[in-house]
Order: sequence, then structure tokens, then C-alpha cells
Amino acid sequence: MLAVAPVRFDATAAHLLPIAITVPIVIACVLIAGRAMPRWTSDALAVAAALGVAGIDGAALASTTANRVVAWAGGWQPRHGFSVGVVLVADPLNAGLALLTAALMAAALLYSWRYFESAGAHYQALMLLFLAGMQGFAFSGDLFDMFVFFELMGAVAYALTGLKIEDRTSVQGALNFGIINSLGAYLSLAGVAVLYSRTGQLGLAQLGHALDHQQPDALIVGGFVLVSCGFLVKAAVVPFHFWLADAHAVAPSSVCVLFSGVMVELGLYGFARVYWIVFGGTLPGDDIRRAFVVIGLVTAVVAATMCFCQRHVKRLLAYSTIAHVGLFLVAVATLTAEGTAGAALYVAGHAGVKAALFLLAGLALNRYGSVDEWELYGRGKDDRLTGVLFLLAGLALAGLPPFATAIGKGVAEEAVAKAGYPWGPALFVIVSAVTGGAVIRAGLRIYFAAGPRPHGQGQPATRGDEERDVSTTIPRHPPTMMLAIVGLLAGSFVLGVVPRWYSAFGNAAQRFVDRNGYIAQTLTAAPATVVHHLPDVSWTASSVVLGTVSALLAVVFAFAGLYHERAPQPVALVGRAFGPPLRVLRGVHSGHIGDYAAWVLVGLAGIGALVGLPLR
Amino acid sequence: MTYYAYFVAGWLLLVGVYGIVRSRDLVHAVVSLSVCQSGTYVLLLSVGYQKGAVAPVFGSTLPTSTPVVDPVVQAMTLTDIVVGATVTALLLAIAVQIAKRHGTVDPDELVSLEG
Amino acid sequence: MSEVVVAIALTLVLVAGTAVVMTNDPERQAVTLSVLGIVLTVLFVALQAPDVALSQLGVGAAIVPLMVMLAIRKIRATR
Amino acid sequence: MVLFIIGGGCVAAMLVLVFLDMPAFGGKHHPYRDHAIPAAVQHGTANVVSAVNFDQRGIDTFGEETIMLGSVVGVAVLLRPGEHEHEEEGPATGRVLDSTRLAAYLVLAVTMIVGLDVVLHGAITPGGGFQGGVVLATGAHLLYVGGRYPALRRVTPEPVYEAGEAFGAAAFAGLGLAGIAVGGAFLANLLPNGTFGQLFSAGSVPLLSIAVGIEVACGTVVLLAQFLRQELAIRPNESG
Repeated sequence: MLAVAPVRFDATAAHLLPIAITVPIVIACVLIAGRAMPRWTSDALAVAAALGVAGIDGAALASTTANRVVAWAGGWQPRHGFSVGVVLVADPLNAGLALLTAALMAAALLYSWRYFESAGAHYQALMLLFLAGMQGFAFSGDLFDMFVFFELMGAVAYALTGLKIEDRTSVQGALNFGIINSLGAYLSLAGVAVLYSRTGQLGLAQLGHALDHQQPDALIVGGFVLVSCGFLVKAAVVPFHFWLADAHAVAPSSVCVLFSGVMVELGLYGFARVYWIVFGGTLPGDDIRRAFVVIGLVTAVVAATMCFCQRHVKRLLAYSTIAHVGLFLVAVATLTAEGTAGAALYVAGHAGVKAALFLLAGLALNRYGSVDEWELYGRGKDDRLTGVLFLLAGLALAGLPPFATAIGKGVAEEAVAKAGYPWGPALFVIVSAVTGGAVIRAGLRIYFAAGPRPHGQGQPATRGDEERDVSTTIPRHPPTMMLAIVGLLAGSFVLGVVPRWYSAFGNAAQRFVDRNGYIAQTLTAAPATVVHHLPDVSWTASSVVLGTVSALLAVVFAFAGLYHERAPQPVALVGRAFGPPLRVLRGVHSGHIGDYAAWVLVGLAGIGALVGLPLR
Repeated sequence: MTYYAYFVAGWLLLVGVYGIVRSRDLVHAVVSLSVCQSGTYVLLLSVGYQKGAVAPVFGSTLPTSTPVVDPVVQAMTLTDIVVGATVTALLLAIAVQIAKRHGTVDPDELVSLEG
Repeated sequence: MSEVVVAIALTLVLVAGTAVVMTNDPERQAVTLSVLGIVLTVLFVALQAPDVALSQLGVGAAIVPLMVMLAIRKIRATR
Repeated sequence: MVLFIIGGGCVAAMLVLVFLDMPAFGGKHHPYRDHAIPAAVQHGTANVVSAVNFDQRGIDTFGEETIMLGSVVGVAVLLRPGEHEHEEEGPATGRVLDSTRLAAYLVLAVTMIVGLDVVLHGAITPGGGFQGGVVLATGAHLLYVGGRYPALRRVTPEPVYEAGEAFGAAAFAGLGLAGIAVGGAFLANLLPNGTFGQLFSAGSVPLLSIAVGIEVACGTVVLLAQFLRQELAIRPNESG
């Protein structure tokens, strides 16, 4: 499909990568130093910076189609396959991810145009530093450098989560997030040290080269498990996921857009990148596939169940994100280019839809001062337009064609089935339908007063009282907010209908899994290898059918949720049987930081056992 | 002695997590987290240590052929220390806000996020 | 000789770290944390890392315990 | 707690296995070092740790300084006075003995000199922007001892320090970008390498070190000032 000319690196393209990291930092510095500037200036500056970064990323993406872009910082080019410097590497997949990051940031800043007065220009400065962290993490080709940018993303994210200091839950969610993420990061760093002791390397390519064909002993397995731990915490994979619901439920809506849309997915990206490049030559693929398909499956099922039980709309969306991460992980864990392509496209489509949903929840919060599905019952009746958008986004989340979620899901389903998991498509359909159904149920209740008025029976659930994102109630939706929402949904739609765009994911995934090409090109500037067989990313009959089935099932689940009390006797009995296990599951999500820390260790031990024991 | 340094590092990591698990006070949890982190300092520096080698600072007198300990792990540890301190500051600030909103910093009494 | 110093410093770090975690009263914890900071500084000097020791002395033994102290006093005052 | 015992036990077992596979403590196997030292010598940087921090792996330090910037701004945002709080003006002058104040100012002067020295000689002797910056910031807080909080507030107007911090971070970024323009790569060396071991050696390392020094000094001052302000000046409103 692509004729690859053997050229040496375009130095200009290489400069794009550090510039993409530096621009938001410089603008953030300007915003901090010039705090006295009028609000609209800082807003405009911040949006312009995000758009500028998006432009740079777009240019980087364009130059990756033929070849990876490799930038050695400080000019420390490798000699004889070794460099003391740090490398930034862009291939279509991470350049696309960086572009997605910048685009979502622009939408989030547009949405929050003129809000958060009390935090002043500090808010935009933090958002831009967050963007810089995500750019750096996406482009970095060095394990320790990834840790640094991981911590940058983290530190800024904790502050952004706790931004609404008047809110009781907000500050608590921020602390849970901060402690668990930092713990994960320190475990990762311990893993880096362990690997360094064996290889004396930090670059991904150098590490991969050094570990090639080594017998996977305890050090390699342990190093892998420790390093992955941090990324999996960020990706909110069960049982490292507890922080996510707490943080997403309470962070300002515009911040949630980035958390759910890209930050969590970046964790997954980091995990996949490190596995492929560093460990792809030593840890056997079958072993990894088995372990992480199981973990992804558990993640998807647990989170989908939790999602359907929520009445706090943002918490519901947060669990839906975890469920989708489970699906992405299953697709990535097939360790095929097809699975990776499907996951990447699914991530991109999901980002637009989920971001739009968080902003819609933000609109409700600003208008009614609550995001509680039960309290808001029928409150949005006069705002049908928003309601229709909400339902549409719910259907798109479930995988309604032609949204990009549907084609991504379709490609992933086929890849999972082909990899020897015939139950894969059923899992994808049910999980996406349950989460989409939960969203549709909430939308129907809030905007259309559908079903009987819900009443509590002493449920200990987190309620949806929350401090508004803005200081006063907004009677009408400002055009900037609506523009951001419609733009995000449209983005997901367009990605699903422009063949040139979605089919590009095949090439991106092929490059991503081309381990030898990555190492050779990074260390010796070897030209990218010509690939003859690219995974086919296009609409197939099965993806259209399964997507439609998911959307229909979502509607069925939504109505089941609305009218479950009127269910006939036998169905109600079955439903009641689910009660006790559900209570246990909800009890586990205790909001208690000590429990979460213990679960991190359990998860670490579990992954160690899943990966390590079969190798004995 | 061969592995003692590594075990000390591992011990600090785990004992820090133990501190978070048993914590009855969020400030205590944050401080325990920094104990966890000091485990990573010890691990990194022990990995880079070489018996009989000197610090990797040559000055104008020390010949550059003298064996020195690994400077790379030291640079990493420096970064790690800064990161740890600033993250601790952030978490402490959050803990102060929690105390203001909830009137308590005991995780057992904070029950606004459940299920 | 230097190895004995390293071993002693490691043991001190082990004890100090455990003590920090086992100190339940946060106000006293600020003190044990500072002790841990100083002991770590000694270890870093013994491991031939003067650069790291210098930062650890400033950050780990002074600034972080000071922030912990101030945070605790503020929290006490709000109750 | 049961969870912790199970998980912790398994993780401990895993760590033991991993550690036993690691090269013995104090060994001679350090491939990265063997490349880093000639590279540092080539650029005339006597302190190899500084060479790694600012030159070879400068981008790590860039990220680290950005974390510092983000955290300081984050703390400032989190500890801003809430709706139900106000800031109290402390008494204008503290009752501090003149001799104490004098001593504090003297120590302050010494600390400043030491701090500047550590920043400037980071390429040659142990130390550098970060350590020096911390020393400088600590010096500024001796005023707290010497002149009490209001005096500290007068010499540490936070916006100025915040601007200083932003300036330091931006200077680092600017040096990085200048590296692209002049040296052909991000953070590439700008200056002649000079004589090994002299003050003006090591190319861009001293400049980067100074940028970090400014940022860290100002950032630490803002950080501590935020906590001091919480402790000393911010009070809940009577009604709230």
C-alpha cells in the first residue's frame, strides 16, 4: 500500500517532537508569570497553544507515514548502537495519540472558556503542563524518561483533580488518585533499576537489544511486572482501577475529558510499547497473551457491572471507561497487528464520544447543580436538544455504526476471534452494550423522565452532589461549550466514515508491532522495512451487524434498567440472585486508601504469578 | 552483603505500603509513601555502586581513568528526589484541604466515595 | 572498611524507615522522617554520591519534614 | 489487612527471586557509565553527574523541572483561600530581638553565597542548580526565624517568585530550543566546552544549571510560603 523510500531522517521532522513538548511549557510559563493578564487573553493563549501543538503533532504524523521520526536530544546520536542520550521516537500510532491528546485538550479548554475564575490563569497553566507531560510520555523512547513524563502527567493531574477545593469528594478523590498513582510509579522505577542492573541500559531500543534471546528468568519477569505496574495503574486495569472512579467522579468535567479520553489510554500505550520493544524478544508471546487476555476480560466484566449500578453520572462514565480499557487490553493482548489496529481505532472513537459525554454531564452539573441520575429525574425535560445529544453519544458508546467506535470494535472483535478466543465478539458486544445502556438509561431519566421515578432503598452508593464547575448557575448553555461537545461527537463520526483516515490505522499498527524495525531505526537509522501485508481496517458485514446489535442491546438494557421493578416474577428472581455478589463487589470499592494500596500488591502478585509461573 | 542493599530497598518499598495500608491518618499515609520512595533511591544507588570506586566528580586533580561509581543512577536518583518532594508537597496540600472539608483525616471516617 | 560503613548505614536506613512507618503520631513522624533523611544522606555519602547526598540533606532532611510539620499544624487547627 | 498479607507476601517472594538474579552489590558491570564518562570528558564536564543531568540526559531534567513547576502551581491552586476563608494580616512587626535579627541576616548572607557557589560550580564540584536552589530558598526562610512571617511576606511577594520560577523553567526550555537552532538538536550544546575543570567549562551545562537554580529557589520559596500562609494567615470565616 505504501511505497517506502529508504531515506535518512528528515532533521526538520525530528525537531517537531521536542518542540511539541516545549511549546505548552513555555506558554504555561507565560501564563504563570503574567497572571494579571485579562481572562480572555489567557483563554485565547491556552487554546491557541493546544491548537498549535495539534498542528505540530499533525505535521509529525504526516512525516511518519513512510518512516519513523527519531530525535536524539542533545545531539547524542548513537555510535555503534549505543548512545548516552535520550531519544524521542514517533511512529504513526504514537504521533496519532499525541494529536488526539492535543485535540482533546483544545476541546476541553474551549469548553472551560472563561470558567474556573477562582483558580485564575493557574488552571490553564496546569492544563498546558498536563499536555506537555502527555506529549512527552507519548514520544519518549527511553524507559526512565517515560517515568519522568509519567510523573509529570501524574503530578499535574492530582492538582487538576482537586481543583474544586470547596467540594468534599473532590479533594478525597485527588488524594486516592495521587497516592495510588505515585505508588505505581515507584514500583515502575524499581523495575527500571532492576533492568538497569542487568543491562546497564535505559533506552527502550537498547534494552530490547540487550535482552534479545535471553532466557526469561526471575529478573526479567520481575522487571517486566514491576515496570508494567505503573502503566497498568494509570490504565486502570483491575485490580489497579479503584482510583479512577474516585478521581473521574470528582474532577472538573473538562479535566475528565482528558483523563478518560487519553490519559488512561496512554497508560495502556506505555504498557504495550514497553512489552513490544523491551520484552518482545525474551518473554514468550503465548504466555503474555494468556495472562493479559484474562486480565482484560476481568477488567471489562467487573467494570461493566459496576457501571450499570451507578447513579452518579460521572462515576458511571468512569466505570464505562474502565470497561472499555478492559476491551482495549484484550485486543492489544492478542499481540497481533490487527488487534492493535482495532484497539487504536476504538480508542480514538471512544475518546471523542466519552469526552462529549463528560462535557454533557458537566452541562447538567452547571445547570442543575447535581449529576445524580435519580435526583435529576425529569429535570432536563425542557432541554431536549442536549438530551438527544446525550442519547446519541450513548448509542455511539455502545458501537452504533458509522461511529469510529463501531469500526474499531469490529476490527478488534475479528482479531480476538482469530487469535483463538471465539467468545471475544460476544464479550465486546455485551460489555459495550451494558455501558452504553447505562448511559442511555441515565439520559432517558434525566431528559425524558422515562420510567418510574427511581427511589432509594438505603443504598450506600455515592450520590451525585457536587460543586459546580462554574461559580454561578448558567441558565443557557454557552456556545463555546456546545461547540466543544458537537465537535467531539462529530470527530468520532467523521473518523468512522472517511476511509483514508480509518484505514491508516492498519499501517500505524503494523509499524507499532514491528519491533526489529523500531530497534534498527532508532539505533542505526536504518530505513523502515517495506511491509507487504497490512492489516485490513475497513467496514465488514460483521462489524456493521455486531455494532448494530450492540446499540440495540444497549437500548434493551436501558429499558430493563428503567422498568426492572415491573419485571415478571421469574426474571425478578434471577435478578435478585445477583444481589449478594453485587453487594460484595460494591463493598470492595470502599474509597479507603489503605485497601487500594493492598489491592495494588495483590495485583502485582497476580500478574507476577500469571506471567511467571507458566515459565518455570 | 552481596544482596543486603537490595533487600533493604525491597524492605523499604514494602514497609511503606504497609504504612499506607494500616494508616489512620492521611498525613501518615503520605509520609509512608515517601518511605516507599526512599526504597527506590537505595535500590538505584546500590545498583550503580562499585567497590573501591570514588565519586564521579573528576575536578582538575583526579585522572579520568580512576574507577568511579555509576553517575547515571545518581542522576536518576536526583530526579527521583525532586519528583518525590514535589509530589509529597502536593499530596500534603490535598490532605490539608480534606481536613478543612471533612474535619478529619482518618481514612476510616472518610466515606463520601463508595461503590 | 568502606564496606562496613555502607553496611552500617544500610542498617540504619532500614531501622529509620521502619520507625517512620511505625510512628503513629504524625507530629512525631515529622521528626523520624527527618532522621530518615539524615541517615539516607549518610548512606549516599558512603555510596560515593555527594550530589545526591547534598539534595537529600536539603530536601529529605529539611524541606519535606518542614512541610509535613506545617501541614499537621494546619490540620490540627481546623479540628 | 488480610489482602496486604497475601499480596505483600507474594510480592516479597517475587522481589527476593528478582534480587537474587541481580549482579552482586559493588560489581564492575556498568556499561552506561563506561560510555557516559568519555562523553562527559569530551564536553569538558568534570562532574559527570551534572553532565548526565544537564547534557546527556538533559531532557529528564527538563521534565523534572516541569514537574516542580506543575507541583508548585498545583499547591498554590489547592491552598488558595476558599469561599469560606479569609486571609488575616499579621501584626506588622514581630517582637524579635535585634541581635537575633542581625544573626539571621548574617546567616542569610552566608547561605546566599554558599547557594550561589553551589549553583555556579555544578559542572565541576558536587552540586548544581537543584542543590544550590534549595540552599538559596532555605536561606530566604531564615527570615521567618529572624523577622517572623510578615517580614517574610514582604521580601517574598509570591507573584514575583512565581514569575521567577516560570522564568527559570522558560529559560531551560529556551536553551533547549536554542539548541535546535544552533546545535541541530534539542538541548544541544551551545557554548565552547572550555578547559576541563574550570568555571567556564562544560558548554551549556552551567547555563542550564543556573536556569534550574533560579527555578528551584523561587519554586521552593513559593511552596513553603503556601504552607506557611495556611498555617499563619488563613482563617475560616466566623460564619463558615
